[in-house]
Amino acid sequence: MGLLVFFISSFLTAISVLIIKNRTYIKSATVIFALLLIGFMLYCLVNPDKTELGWFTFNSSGVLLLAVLSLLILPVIYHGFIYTSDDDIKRFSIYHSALIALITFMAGAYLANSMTVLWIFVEATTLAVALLIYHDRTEIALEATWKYVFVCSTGISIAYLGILFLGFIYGRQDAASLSFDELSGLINQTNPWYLKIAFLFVLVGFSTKMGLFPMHTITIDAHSVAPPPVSALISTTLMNVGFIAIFRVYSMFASSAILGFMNNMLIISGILSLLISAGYMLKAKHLKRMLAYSSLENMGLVAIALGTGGSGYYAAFLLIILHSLVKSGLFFQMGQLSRVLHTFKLDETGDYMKLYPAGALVLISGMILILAFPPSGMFIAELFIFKGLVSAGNWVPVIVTALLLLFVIYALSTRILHIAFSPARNIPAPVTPEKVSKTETITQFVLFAIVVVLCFYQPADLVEMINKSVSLLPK
Amino acid sequence: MIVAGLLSVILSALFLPGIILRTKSIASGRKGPGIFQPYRDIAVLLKKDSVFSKTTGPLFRMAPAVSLATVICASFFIPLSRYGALFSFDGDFIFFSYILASGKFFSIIAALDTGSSFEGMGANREAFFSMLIEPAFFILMSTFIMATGSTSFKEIYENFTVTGNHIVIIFSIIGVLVLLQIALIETSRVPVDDPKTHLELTMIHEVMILDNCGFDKALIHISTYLKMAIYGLLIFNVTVPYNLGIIQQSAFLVLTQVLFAVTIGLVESFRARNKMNKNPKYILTVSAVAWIAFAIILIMTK
Amino acid sequence: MSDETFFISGVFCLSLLIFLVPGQIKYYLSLAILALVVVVTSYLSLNQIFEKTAVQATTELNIFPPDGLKLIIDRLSAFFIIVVNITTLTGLLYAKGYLRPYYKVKNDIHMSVHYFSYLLLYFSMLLVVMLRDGIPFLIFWEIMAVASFLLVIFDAEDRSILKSGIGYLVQMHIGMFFILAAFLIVEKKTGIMSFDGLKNYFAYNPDTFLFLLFFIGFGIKAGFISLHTWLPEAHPAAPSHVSGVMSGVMIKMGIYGIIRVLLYVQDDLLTIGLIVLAVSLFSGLFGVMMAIVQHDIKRLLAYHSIENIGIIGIGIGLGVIGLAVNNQVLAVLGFTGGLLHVLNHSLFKSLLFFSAGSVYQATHTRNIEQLGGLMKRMPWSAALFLTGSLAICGLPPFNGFISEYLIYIGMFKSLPLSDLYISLLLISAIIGLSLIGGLAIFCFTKAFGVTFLGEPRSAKAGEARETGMDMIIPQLIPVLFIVLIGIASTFFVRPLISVISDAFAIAAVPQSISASVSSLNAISLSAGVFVLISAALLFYRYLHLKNKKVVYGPTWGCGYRACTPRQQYTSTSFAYNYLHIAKPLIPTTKVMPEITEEEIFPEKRSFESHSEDVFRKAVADKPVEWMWKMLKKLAVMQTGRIQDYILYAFIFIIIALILTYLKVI
Amino acid sequence: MVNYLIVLFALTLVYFASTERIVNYIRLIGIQGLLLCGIALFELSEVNVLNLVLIAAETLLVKTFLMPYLLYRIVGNSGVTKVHRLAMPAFYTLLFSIFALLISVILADSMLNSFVSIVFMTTALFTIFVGLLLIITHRLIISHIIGFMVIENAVFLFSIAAGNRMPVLINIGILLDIFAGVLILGFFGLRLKSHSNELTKLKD
Repeated sequence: MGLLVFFISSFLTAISVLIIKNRTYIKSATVIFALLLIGFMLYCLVNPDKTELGWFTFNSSGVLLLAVLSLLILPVIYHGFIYTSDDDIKRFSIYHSALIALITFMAGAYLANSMTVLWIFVEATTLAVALLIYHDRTEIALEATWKYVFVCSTGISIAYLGILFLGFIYGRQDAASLSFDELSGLINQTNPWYLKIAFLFVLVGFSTKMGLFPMHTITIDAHSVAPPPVSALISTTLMNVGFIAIFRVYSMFASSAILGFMNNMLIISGILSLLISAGYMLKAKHLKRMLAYSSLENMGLVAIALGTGGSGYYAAFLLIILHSLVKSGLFFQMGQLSRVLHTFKLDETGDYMKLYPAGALVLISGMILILAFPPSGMFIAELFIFKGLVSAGNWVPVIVTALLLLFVIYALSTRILHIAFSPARNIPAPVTPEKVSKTETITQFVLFAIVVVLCFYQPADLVEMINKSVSLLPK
Repeated sequence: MIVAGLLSVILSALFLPGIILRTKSIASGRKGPGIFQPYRDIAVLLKKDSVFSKTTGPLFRMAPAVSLATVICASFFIPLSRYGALFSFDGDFIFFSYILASGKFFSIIAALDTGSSFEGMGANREAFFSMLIEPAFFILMSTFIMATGSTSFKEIYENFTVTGNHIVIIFSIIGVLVLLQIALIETSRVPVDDPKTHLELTMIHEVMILDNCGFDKALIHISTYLKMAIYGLLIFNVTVPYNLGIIQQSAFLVLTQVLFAVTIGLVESFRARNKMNKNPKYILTVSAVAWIAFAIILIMTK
Repeated sequence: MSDETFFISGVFCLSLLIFLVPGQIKYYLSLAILALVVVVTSYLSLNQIFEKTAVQATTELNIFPPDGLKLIIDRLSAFFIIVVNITTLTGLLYAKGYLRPYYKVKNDIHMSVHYFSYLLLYFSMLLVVMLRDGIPFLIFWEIMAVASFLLVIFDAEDRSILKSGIGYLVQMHIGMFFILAAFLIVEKKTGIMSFDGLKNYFAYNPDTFLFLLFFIGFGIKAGFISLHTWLPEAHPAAPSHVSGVMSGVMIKMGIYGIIRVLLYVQDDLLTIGLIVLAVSLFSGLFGVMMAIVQHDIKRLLAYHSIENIGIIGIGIGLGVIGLAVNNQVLAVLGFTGGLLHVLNHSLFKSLLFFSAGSVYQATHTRNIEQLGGLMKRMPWSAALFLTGSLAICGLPPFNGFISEYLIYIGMFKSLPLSDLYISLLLISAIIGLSLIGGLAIFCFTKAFGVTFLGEPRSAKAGEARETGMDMIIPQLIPVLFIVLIGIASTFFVRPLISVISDAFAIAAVPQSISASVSSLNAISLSAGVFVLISAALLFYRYLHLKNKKVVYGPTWGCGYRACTPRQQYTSTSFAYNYLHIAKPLIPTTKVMPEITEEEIFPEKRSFESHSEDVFRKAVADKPVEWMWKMLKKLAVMQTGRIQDYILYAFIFIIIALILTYLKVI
Repeated sequence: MVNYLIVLFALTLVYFASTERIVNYIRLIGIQGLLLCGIALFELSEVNVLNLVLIAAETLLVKTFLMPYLLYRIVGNSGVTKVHRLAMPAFYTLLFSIFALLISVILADSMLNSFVSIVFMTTALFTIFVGLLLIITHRLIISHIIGFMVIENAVFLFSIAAGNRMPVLINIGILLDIFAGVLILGFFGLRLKSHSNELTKLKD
């Protein structure tokens, strides 16, 4: 019942925001929608594993990612207001309606319990995000949107093929959709080669959304062009949608014979995305593209975590949650940085500590947290990944991942510290930095504080929720 | 009879420089001055006023006194064969060599304080060569320890004389040889450094004390003579036969010290100074000889 | 909430307050917090060493009781806590004067980040020493690296400091990976991820491989020879009070880790002892040989830390060999010498870095070729640097000699007792240690002489003024301890022997050890006598020269009237003849444009020579450059054309299908 | 009867690889829509009538008439007739499509599952690979859209195979057309020039 209310009210707000062209109304409607989402999330928390409207169950993995989304929604909206404050009313309303639509579709994707419903919501998010990426109406934004929509649709149709393969196994008349629990029962009689192809298509298809190796390229472009709050959403919650899709299929096939194949594929694509992100970070020249590559690197780590099994599953979820918090904090900071330095090009930026010290402090602490140095919980996640890899005894991924992580640390810290401390190399035109108030960094510090606390003290119910969502996977 | 070691050091310090001077002048056909001529020079120096360079600071004035103190302190550890030294404890030769090293440290800094390139050159050579000679002394001491099983000067020389078998003879010869070389290098005599040269570029120790005058120069001379006496006494302890009473031993002491002084004088008269870049090789040979001694004892006893 | 949890969380919130407090008050707040924690932890550790006589007794504190941090202080960690407390307190006291000129340049947040990370470094060092189980240990081990990284890049406006800081961070991370891998292997075999798990791991599995992993991990932090590449970069870059604390104390955490692992090693001790001894001998020799050719005073001191780590390693290696051939004398004396050198080195190295810092603040240059004649202008800093260099060379009246003496006497006493191979080991250690002593004297006479004595070689050195008293007085604390350990060494050595016997469970302290302890009294006596004699001589000299006429003139220049300060011996010339024999190990390149024949009036020429570190090039620079190039070549996927993006997916599917078809994946 | 239609469908795919004029592409897309409608009508016997009517309407109206009409309009106002000369010469694309047929035959045979007839499986896989090849080997955006439509037809063909038992899948297949529509509208709305190949500024 709660889900129906949520969908209808979000649909209405989206339409009303589009039609009523008055700024204060749109702002208040979006804020109300945010509170609605948080209320809905609490509703899901209250009654776990309840199936509503047939195709949606509140299982713990979905609700966990929904909790992350509801945690991020208020800062996204707040920074969205600041970013779009000087836009004309038409673009303002399109921006906010697309934002509401995107968030609802993501919530739907998290909670879907059948592959087809999940696929529909993923397709819907692509359309919603396309509008948001094109917000700036510049030539490059157009190119990025076109590429994003085109490659995402091709990717999703490949993913749909994988789903069709599942459909064939299913073969019974009455079931309206492929819900996971019935499917997993049937899985293990079919011949494994067939399942491998199905998983391969799903992995390649959804890698566009999750930003994993084969089709990660367009998410990089989307990040560097979209407005900061939107790229915060893309690089965190949208990638979680891709993760949840692959995770659903993975957990379905986990009991079948192809578990080894799936682990190897995930580790290979994880290591390849680490390799690509390390290579590009070493020669990155644009700050937001560098952050996008760091998301690619973290998603590679998540894939390796999923592929290691054992303590890796717990690490995958922990890494996903913490990465969403830290990366969105950093992207909010990009908004303020563009207003102070007016450019993202690395050799034109510098002396950030002198111009805007609070922002520089956010940048440095964000760097320390994203690179998984201990005060950040991601260190625990990486520790569990290595623990899984070592107990599984495959040493090659351990050495390769450690090596690539070192290069990533070197590249990211040189560039971010260059921006914070050393003077800019060549400033094309002396531009007066806009005075940004310190209060804007509060959201980022709150998010970073959560990540630091999670490093030392994991609350019992969070741990229990993660364990529940990985309970059906083999130990 | 604890003071015996110290007394013998002072006594030999009084005679050694004079005898060396006398042997050198006789070898070169001159009659040579009295035995106590060096000390008469010191007396003259003590009466003189002092001239200091503007660039030198308080350290330059303090260094000669401290280096003399180190040598005096080092002489407390030297035993007269069986009759004990003033201080003796396990590993006192470590304290002995490190206290001499701190004396060198102060003299080197004092040389650098004057700011003249000659003194800098002397300081550099002194530091470099004393660094190379350090291992030789320690290897020699470890051979004695392997032979006698105890780790302080007094006990080494007590047990040393007692064994009296053929091993002891080998070690006393090698000991004399190595200690003689170390003495020549430490007191900056001919093979490594020539006290009588006038060309600052070739000096090592002499050039470091160019700028000292009067009282300080006297202190430095006294400390060199004392250091020579210390090494003389070490050589004596190695060679003395074990069954002699106190009187025979003191006579034997006088004999060895005179012989030691004469050898230094003869070496200085008939041997030229090494070329400066040949010195490191020469000093390393001393350590090599000590190392051979250690190898022998190792094979014999183990 | 138990009082420990209340204390720790209270201290942490207080240190967070630094960000909100303006200007100079930040300093006083952090000083108050630091002093509070120093008092509490020193009380705990002192009572652990002296009162707790029961064997293997430990004080336990647990923070956030149910499953929070479990801190265990046994005698070994108590000793290291005291070492950490002394130097960090002096560092912060010294920082008051050193950081004053920075208040004008740096803004508020930058200063609070600096003070906060200083406190964070201090807390993490304490916790690293007290923690036993794996994950919290690794967390605080890395927080220590991050905090020291933030301190190193304090004046990050200069790009080279940023570069060496980041290089430092990456190498610390490599060290952490080694320790993590070692812990994970232990956890895989025994199920417990902590130091106690080591006990039953070593019982059933071969020890050397796992010890090697730990040794490399901790060795990178300690700075053993081929793992030292970060040390000569990070220390000169850091502000002096930080580099004093880092090289004085933070390096010792690596030594603490190695000793902690050694406690649990049961079999093939001999090979482990051999490895530790060989590596430390080589780091000692190579460290001091590299230190001699340095021009930058802080790089010289950094390389010298490698040498002293080598001496500590020699002590530990001998201790392990003693345990292996159960020669109690060698074991106890070796470990005690090593541990005492840990305390000594933290004292005189931080003293040297602080006085070098005051020289830097007065002259704004660290290149000793441009300094000289500072003794007359900065008498206090010169005196402090002199005491530091006397102590570091191990010369008698000071503490350096005591720890070297203990290591020496351990070796000499066990020479006659041990068999052929052990004696060969011992004699090589003796030769190595004596060479290190000689080289140290060579290096520090050069450093002190060229920097403080003679004429000032540049205008900067000419106008140097003595730093304020608030920088001199904190440096007197280490001087006090140096003299105290030098003179009254038994008060420090006896508790250390109890620390060792408690840690390594060597029950009966044999008679020959108590003999060498009594010889320590004799050493103090003779050191006192030496001081008395020199005082008497100086007094007599004063009396003697009182009524004599004193004339001042120029230094003797063989009659050459126009002597200039440039004719003085510089550090390159001082190390010139040494370089001839050290040529293979230290390649020096000379840059001197030679004069061609047709140049009748050759114009002004300059000569400069610099030597690089063979190990840095082999271990760090070459592999990193190769991988860097290879990675850059790989990054070609972002071509901007849509068809390429689809091509990657197509190829990925095809290859995956083929591989699965051939059963490869 | 269905097998003949599918073979015809495969034939149109081969022509895709061999032509160079965009007009032929558009005509082939129309024919494929028609064939799909035929296959759907013959294959889906058990599906209820309303669903069948919807599918027929969709394939006939949208795929055979609306989409080609829109594509003609785009080609008309942008004036591009031949495929960009830099695209891979037709000879090689033909070779690749033959190779793609070989792979899809081996793949379909190795899957040996009893749910889908072998003919459906091979042609569907063949269409996917040809669709991907169309996108990979051409530089023009218009040919990218056509490649995407071919993939969409392949997906539709697959869903027909599963249609008897799972009619829902077909309706979802149709959803994909919305994407194609969006792409084309995007084309019109944002005044993208079809011959523009300078969509390559965003690169590292």
